[in-house]
Amino acid sequence: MQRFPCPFCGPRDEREFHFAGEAGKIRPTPSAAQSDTDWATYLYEAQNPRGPSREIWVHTPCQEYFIMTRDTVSMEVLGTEQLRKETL
Amino acid sequence: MRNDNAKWAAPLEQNRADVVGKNARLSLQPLSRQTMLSGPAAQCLALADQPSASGWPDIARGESYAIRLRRDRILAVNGPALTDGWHERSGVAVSDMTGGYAACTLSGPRALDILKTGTALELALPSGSAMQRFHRQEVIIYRWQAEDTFRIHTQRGQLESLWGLLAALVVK
Amino acid sequence: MKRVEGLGLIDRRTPLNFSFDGKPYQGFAGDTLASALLANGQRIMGRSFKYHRPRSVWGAWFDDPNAIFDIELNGFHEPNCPAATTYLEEGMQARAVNATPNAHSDIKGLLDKFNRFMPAGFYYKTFMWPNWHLFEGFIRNMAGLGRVENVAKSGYISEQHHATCDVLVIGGGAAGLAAARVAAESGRSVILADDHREFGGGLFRQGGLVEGQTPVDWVTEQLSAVTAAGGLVMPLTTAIGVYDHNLVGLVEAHAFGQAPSLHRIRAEQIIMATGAIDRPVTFANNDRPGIIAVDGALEFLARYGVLVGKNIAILSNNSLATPAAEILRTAGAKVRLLDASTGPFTAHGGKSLNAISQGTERIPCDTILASGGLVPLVHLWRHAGGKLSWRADIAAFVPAKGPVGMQAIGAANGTFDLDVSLSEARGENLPKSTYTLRPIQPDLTAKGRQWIDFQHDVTLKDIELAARENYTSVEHLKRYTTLGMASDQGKTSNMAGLAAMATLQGKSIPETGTTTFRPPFVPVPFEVYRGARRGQYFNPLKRLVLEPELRAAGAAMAEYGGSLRPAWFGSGPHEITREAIMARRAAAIFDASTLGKIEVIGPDAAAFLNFIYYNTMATLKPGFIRYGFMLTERGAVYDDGVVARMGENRFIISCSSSHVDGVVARLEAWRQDGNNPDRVFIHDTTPNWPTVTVTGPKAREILESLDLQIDLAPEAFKHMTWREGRFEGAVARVSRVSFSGDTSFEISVPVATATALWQAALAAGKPLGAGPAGVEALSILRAEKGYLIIGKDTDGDTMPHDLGFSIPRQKKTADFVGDRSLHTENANRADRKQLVGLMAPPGAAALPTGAHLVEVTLGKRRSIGYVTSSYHSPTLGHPIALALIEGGAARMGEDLTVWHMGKQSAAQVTSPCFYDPEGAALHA
Amino acid sequence: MLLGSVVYITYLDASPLIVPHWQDHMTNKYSAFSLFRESLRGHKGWQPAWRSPKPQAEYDVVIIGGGGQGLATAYYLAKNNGIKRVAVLEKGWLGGGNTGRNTTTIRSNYFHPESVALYEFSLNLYENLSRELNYNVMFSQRGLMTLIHSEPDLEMANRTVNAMQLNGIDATIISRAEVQKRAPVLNFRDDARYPIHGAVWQGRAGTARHDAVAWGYARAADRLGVDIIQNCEVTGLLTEGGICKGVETNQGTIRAARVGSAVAGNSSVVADMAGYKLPIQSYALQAFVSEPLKPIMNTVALSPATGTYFCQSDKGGVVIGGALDRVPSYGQRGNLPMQEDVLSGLLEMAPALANVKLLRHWAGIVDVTPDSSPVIGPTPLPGFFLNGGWGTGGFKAIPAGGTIFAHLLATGTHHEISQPFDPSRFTSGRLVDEGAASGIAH
Repeated sequence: MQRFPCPFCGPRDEREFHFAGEAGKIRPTPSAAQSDTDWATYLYEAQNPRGPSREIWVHTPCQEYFIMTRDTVSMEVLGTEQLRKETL
Repeated sequence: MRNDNAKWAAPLEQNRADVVGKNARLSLQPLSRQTMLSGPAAQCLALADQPSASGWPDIARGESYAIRLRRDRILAVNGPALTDGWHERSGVAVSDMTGGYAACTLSGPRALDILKTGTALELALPSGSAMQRFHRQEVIIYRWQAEDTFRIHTQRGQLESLWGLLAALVVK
Repeated sequence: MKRVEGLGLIDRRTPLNFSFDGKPYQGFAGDTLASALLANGQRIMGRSFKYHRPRSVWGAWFDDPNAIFDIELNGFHEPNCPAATTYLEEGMQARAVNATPNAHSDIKGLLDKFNRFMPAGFYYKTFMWPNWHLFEGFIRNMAGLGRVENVAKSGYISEQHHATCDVLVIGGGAAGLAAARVAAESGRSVILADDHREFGGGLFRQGGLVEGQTPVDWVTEQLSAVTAAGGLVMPLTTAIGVYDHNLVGLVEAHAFGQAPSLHRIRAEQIIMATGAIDRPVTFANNDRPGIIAVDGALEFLARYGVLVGKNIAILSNNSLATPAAEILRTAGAKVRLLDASTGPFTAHGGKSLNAISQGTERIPCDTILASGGLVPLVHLWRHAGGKLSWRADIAAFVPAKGPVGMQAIGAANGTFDLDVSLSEARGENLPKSTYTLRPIQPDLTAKGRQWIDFQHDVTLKDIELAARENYTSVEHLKRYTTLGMASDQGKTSNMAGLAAMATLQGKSIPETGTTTFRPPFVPVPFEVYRGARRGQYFNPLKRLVLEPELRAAGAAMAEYGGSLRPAWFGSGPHEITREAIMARRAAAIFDASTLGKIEVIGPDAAAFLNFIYYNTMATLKPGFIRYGFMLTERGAVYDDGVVARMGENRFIISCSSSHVDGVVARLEAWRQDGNNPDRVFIHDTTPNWPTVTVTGPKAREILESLDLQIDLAPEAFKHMTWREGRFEGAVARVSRVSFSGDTSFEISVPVATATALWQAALAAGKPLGAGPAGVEALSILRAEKGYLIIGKDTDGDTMPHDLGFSIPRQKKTADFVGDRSLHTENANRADRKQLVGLMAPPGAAALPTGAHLVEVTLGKRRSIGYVTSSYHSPTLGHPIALALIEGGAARMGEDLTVWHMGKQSAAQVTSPCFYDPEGAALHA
Repeated sequence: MLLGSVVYITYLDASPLIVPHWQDHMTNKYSAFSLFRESLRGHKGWQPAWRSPKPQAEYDVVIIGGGGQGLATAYYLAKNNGIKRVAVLEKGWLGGGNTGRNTTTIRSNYFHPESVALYEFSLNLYENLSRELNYNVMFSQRGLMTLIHSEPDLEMANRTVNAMQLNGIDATIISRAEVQKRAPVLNFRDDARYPIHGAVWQGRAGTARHDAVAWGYARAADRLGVDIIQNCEVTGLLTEGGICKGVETNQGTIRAARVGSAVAGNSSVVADMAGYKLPIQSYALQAFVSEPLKPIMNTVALSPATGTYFCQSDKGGVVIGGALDRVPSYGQRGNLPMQEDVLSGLLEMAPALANVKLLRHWAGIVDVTPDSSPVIGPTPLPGFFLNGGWGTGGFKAIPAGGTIFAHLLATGTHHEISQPFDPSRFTSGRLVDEGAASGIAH
């Protein structure tokens, strides 16, 4: 059981978190103008790095989406960032 | 086609008796109003007329209080009556949840140990929100009035399974 | 073998009766089954896996691979219990596994005569003709250890706990006790766990005093100090694994028949003080009963007062042999010391030993104690990803670069002297170690079989064969010979096997490698991983507020999409037809509470929903309701539902019952990732608003008697609009939407009012011939109308234009989720599966749901689609069906062949709407 | 009786119907007779199963990854396509990736015709594989049942079984009584959380000895001249003029006319060397085995509701698998949450196993594509070809995957079976998504 840091709740057990995708992947707009290839790249291609990986996660109990950088081999958590721009 | 009336026992009465075990007691906790407020934290508190909101392991006090559910959401318990919908001036969204959550109270010296069978919560590990998972079930857990009195809210449809789990642990 | 007065931790005032292989014996409280049998002179305790060789215990604790019992006590049967770690209880009936009729005289022992035909991996070279499955049953019956009784174990429930601590000390020997005390007295929270009933680890067997005290007194003092400083002491508790982020699984044993508890401990620091075990010596006939580990024999003596032999030869390569000999002599044995590094040795005897020989010298003995040096138990270190390094001076792997927050001390760290170990545990300067060892390696030329893995019958010859055939990597060796894969997971065989392969290849042991250790450290019951997640609590169902009312009205409750809902009301499934007819002729009253009520609130709500939905939601006016699809980014339909606009900044999504959590999650993801989260909020208020739906020609009449304070006239309250009324003083939201095709009203009220509403609706409906109806009847009604259920009438590739909803795809200009995917090559295929209706010929039975439609080309049948919903329509008096069919929309009127489990029938493609296609009933 | 059986087995297996695939007078050929003969002379005559050659400077084809897929590809390249200058480069020990870590289920009960064509081809090859390779891979056609727990399950079972039958697969629906006859250890209580109504049954499905599949292919490929080079880690691709011309390894540069990647669990890493991205996310998949027990389960059972499946190995261990860990991972170890999910699922399926002991658990890294089907085909780097994305299903596809990848590497064009699995399907949107059709994808 890993322990991940929710930026709002603090450290919580892995089971409370969901992997929501790699970070930095922006939905291309306007979507209608995208080529088949660009759209497929957005939908399907993944960095899937071996080692440090920047990912979007959600802490399901408090529904906070955030960015977490982890090492996909050692499972070490290297840092978190808030997804939203400003803090309330 | 199956009839599962026997497999899933009928829900207990709303005025069900407390479950009492060694050093622990479980009771249903009626609440006259629960209100969900989402928006900037300070604005939510102002609208709910609350000085602060409790996370974990804060102790909520009094009959009317607020619980932090998310960065931008509180649950006002027995707070003022508010209109559902968007409150333009505060920038807060409001929904009545009086019936949406059911609550029970678990108290006694063994209460925390009972909770720790199903969650990794620790008094020494504070959390911004009171949202937890107990045996995989989404719940709100906070302390109320006393060190060893815990109020646990869950979506109403999950009360029976929460109650069943807790009751079995209390009488153990 | 005998008990020695005055020795051991057993309680001699409490004798316990038990049986082994049907014979009665007596032991004492505190005995293990193994020690009690030895004390009774019973040495043979089991048979090996492959050749059924007679075996006794090698070790006194978890390092014994030989003595494995099926045990029965008070009607509880447990397979595969190690005799050396099972504490004796009154009345236990134990049987050696895999022995017929018993361990002492096992008829399969004859197999040993044919061992030359069964070398390592022999099965890879034969049993190929005609095929393996023919031989498999025979092999399977020969293999396997214990027997499982096919009965559920009621009451066998593992308690689960979570805890954190500053320091978790694993192992309660001298080092662990000392470290725990230091940590606890420095104010840190400490948990100290040991798998024995008594703390002390190897202290008892070492004999002599510890810092001037008897071991028992010293241990007691340390434990008191730890407890006094607030530490938690857990006996009978094994650390089974170290998982990511310093989580340790501790399994706490209880009485026989009671499930062990699982403690998930998150520790800031883990101190591994797990000790070391003796490595066996590889020599001819070294598997004979009576050849025991030196430390095992000392444990039997110190903990249980059992002297394992009278005339003992110690075959050791290290400095611990001499003190061991002293202890055994003091206990009354005759002891002869032999240097294991000189070799080659041969053991003589069958079921009982009579000698050991070296060259021509034959030394009579009844017991051989062997040690090839101590092997630190580094399993947990490896679980955590720690590295190992080879220490040639002690010929062992020891913990090297460590995982963060983990430390090894004492024998587990290769520190075998008590004083050094204590200093290490306390962080003091280390005195000089006195432990010495002469390296040993197996003699490849020796005659006779030399055993490496005792349980799996792997011999030196097997390893030679593996090397000859180039299975030389450690993992290949292990897998090819099954070395180290027995129930002790190689604790005894691993080092001997590595040494053998190293010798064969002329390499050093570290060059040869080491295998990965995998959790659990010792085998633990599956139950340990289950705990509360069982029966009804394995995915519990959501329950309805109205469930008591529904049951009172005769509901048969059943599972639908994660909720317990009424299937029908009355005496059986035949009521479904009655309910459907009632709904069409008068009215039906449903509990529709599980339909989603997801509020989307805020100034950006309209734009947000316009982006989320396939259909245009921005133009929806307050008071109105719109049907829409939510797509995945791949363009597939994820949910359908209706959206009601409550006001300028507030919408309520009524999605499918089983999709509420999923829809909320999707909305929240898009809200926070890509939108301004201060301008739109998602509130799932589904459980706050129970819903009663009244549908049918008499629906309006029923609502009128509920006094909802709403103008219900058809022109005032149209289909796809909603109104807010009151019911018994509370808010009542009434939506005019329909899933049946008739005039319908969904009335949502607060929880406290729901029961009264339900009762009032039933009371108002009764004189009109209306009554309650369940999910099954509603399913028929909606199919008659051609209304689809996502996931049933669609699959993971269905797009909205396959369902006849093409306009947004063609016309909607604003971006929405899944938009671009509706224009790929796949989305434009002419042969996409489209939803249509099917009619069977007059008089035919309803088509089976899941039947396929086929076309035949060149004599080969090809599926072109399948039936997704099928019922006998009570309204129409004939069967109806919905189906997804390739190019279905263009096939109207076409006759198709239906195929189901080899049988063919006919059907004709129709519109999916069988009932009221003009919508007169819907809008009435 | 015992001894009689041994002799009987020996007699059967010595049957002259076995035709050797190569002419050799050494004890290269495995048979009951050669085993018997070697037994009389101390097993001294057995030849190495494969050589340990030093890499040559250049090959026609270099395959990265010495697992089942890579070794089978090399074997079929030599046997079917006549290309014998082939090297398989394995960074560790051959068969040490997912081939040696999976739960060994082999089945072809798929929904889409494209999947059926692939997996049924594979199953057919498995049925003759021991004799083809002259190595007993212990393919045991003990059947596989996917449990039906409810009426909606039954409707979905109808849909899938009809599709399978139309595609020529031996799938049927069996009754609850039939399930109980075949697997009495399952939970037949009426109040079970997931009661058993019946099952989808494929009788030809089964299990095989995973290591033996790797070793059998390795030995057979080696006999055909393939160089299998262990402890040889590829560190980069050699490109000249934008074309792949070989690989850089810790044992030096190895040139090749074509390079194929068959590195389950590392596909994205190797693709990264070639400078492009894959539609793949890597996860740990755990497996579990109990202590050996006398036979209690003679088939494979899968419960879509609990997410767990299990069978019993020939040695007697209950072998259990379930869903992927939820955290993307390259760490070949499992984690507690999924252990709890899978094992609690097992005990819902078979409550009698509650006090059976877990012996060990482990994990492999699986490369999962968006539609859970493999990606096979040329890549943006000319000369470099991909066989990956098998997710949890690579083992059962080894013979077919090897055949079609060999065809691709030999000809540069798709085998008709692999065409639908070309990576271009993600652009066209023509995914081959079995997700809805099979409970847990293997």
